[in-house]
Amino acid sequence: MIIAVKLFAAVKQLAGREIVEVDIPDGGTVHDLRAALTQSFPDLGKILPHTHIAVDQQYAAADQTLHADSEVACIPPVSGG
Amino acid sequence: MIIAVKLFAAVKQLAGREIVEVDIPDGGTVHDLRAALTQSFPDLGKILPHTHIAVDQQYAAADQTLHADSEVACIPPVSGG
Amino acid sequence: MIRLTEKPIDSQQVLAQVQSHRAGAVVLFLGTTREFTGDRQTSSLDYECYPEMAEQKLLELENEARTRWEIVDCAIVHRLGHLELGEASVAIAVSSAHRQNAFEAGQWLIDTMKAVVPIWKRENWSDGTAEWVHPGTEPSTSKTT
Amino acid sequence: MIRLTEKPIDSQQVLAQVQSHRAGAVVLFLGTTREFTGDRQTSSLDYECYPEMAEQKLLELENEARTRWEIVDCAIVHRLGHLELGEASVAIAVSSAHRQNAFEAGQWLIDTMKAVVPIWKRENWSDGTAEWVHPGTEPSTSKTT
Repeated sequence: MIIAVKLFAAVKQLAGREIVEVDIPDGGTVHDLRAALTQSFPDLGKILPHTHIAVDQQYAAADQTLHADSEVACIPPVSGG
Repeated sequence: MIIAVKLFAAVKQLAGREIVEVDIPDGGTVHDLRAALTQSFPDLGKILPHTHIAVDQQYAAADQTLHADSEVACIPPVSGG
Repeated sequence: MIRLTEKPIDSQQVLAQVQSHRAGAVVLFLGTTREFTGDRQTSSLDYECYPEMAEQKLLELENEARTRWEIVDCAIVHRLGHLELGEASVAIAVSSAHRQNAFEAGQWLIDTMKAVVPIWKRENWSDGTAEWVHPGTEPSTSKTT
Repeated sequence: MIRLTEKPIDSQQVLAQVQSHRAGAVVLFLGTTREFTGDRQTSSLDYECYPEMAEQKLLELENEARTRWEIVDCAIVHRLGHLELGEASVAIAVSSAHRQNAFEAGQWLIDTMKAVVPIWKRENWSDGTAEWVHPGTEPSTSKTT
């Protein structure tokens, strides 16, 4: 299934866009999504290990299952305040 | 020597005035002043043990010596803020 | 900056006093007139002070805060006289490069101020009585003047 | 009350939001744009966020603060977009009957917000470079757009 991933800040800057799409197996997990991101977007290689993945606006664990309609975002270390 | 003592809040209210005068021996201390206040103003008897004496705008220890020109105040427990 | 004033405290002005391009954090504390203390209802407050000593003590507190914490600036304003419900009796603002110092200094300033600065509060209760507040002593309630 | 806004933060309004006759204490925290970080000089900042999740997280923080401390009211406002030096990026106000709760909740809110809410700061340095701030990662400086 195709998952759209929202990007922010340096991640968005490195990727050159606000959303990227990756293809993972149906029933795939956050772990699978990370692997697909790393493979498809080598420019993000250095920062990806520092990011969290949010699913439906909550930080997600590696074993969380994704669905075609999941809202997915890549969250680099935050610096608000 | 005559020492004028500034009073505040409940102490002033109990004494019915802003300043009282007490007579203590030349070279007398804060301790002597307390004794004189207690004796001369029985209305203050209950609150005096809770008060501090300030001399020249600083909290004073019991053995501090007073002078005729010392600025003396009786400071009940504070409640600013 | 320290100030004793009979006029309402302008918290915006107190904040402006400490803001700086060197500061990344500002902490403002406001003490406001609370309506209920347990079951008792306050209708208003009066504050009085020993002015020369209160100013002296507030200056000492400001100086000690500047010694103990890395702060950029500090302002302490205490209101005197008659206060209605909701009005601020005290405003303390501290600015610092990093927020921990502003929080710690602000909390220390209000805690220490309440312990040592010769300022007194009179509660004017809604039942028509009034009493000077002297923590640790028995209340001396009297009819409001 | 939580709010994300592109407009300058009106700290007076944030204070008014939490003031109450039930409160004896108000603590306001302002995060302001600092000019120097070590030797490096900032000329301005830009903030961006993941809006839906940032609002969600801020609401969770407000609710958790209300659970953990006895507070009367709470307001969190974060600025987005372009900020000049000295402008406030965040304002957090907490009111409570007794001051300890307002101080603790205020400090916890800013500490936790900085750790978990998806908002990011870009430093626009005075040398013309800019970089997104991602604590724990190597800086990715680039020419300002």
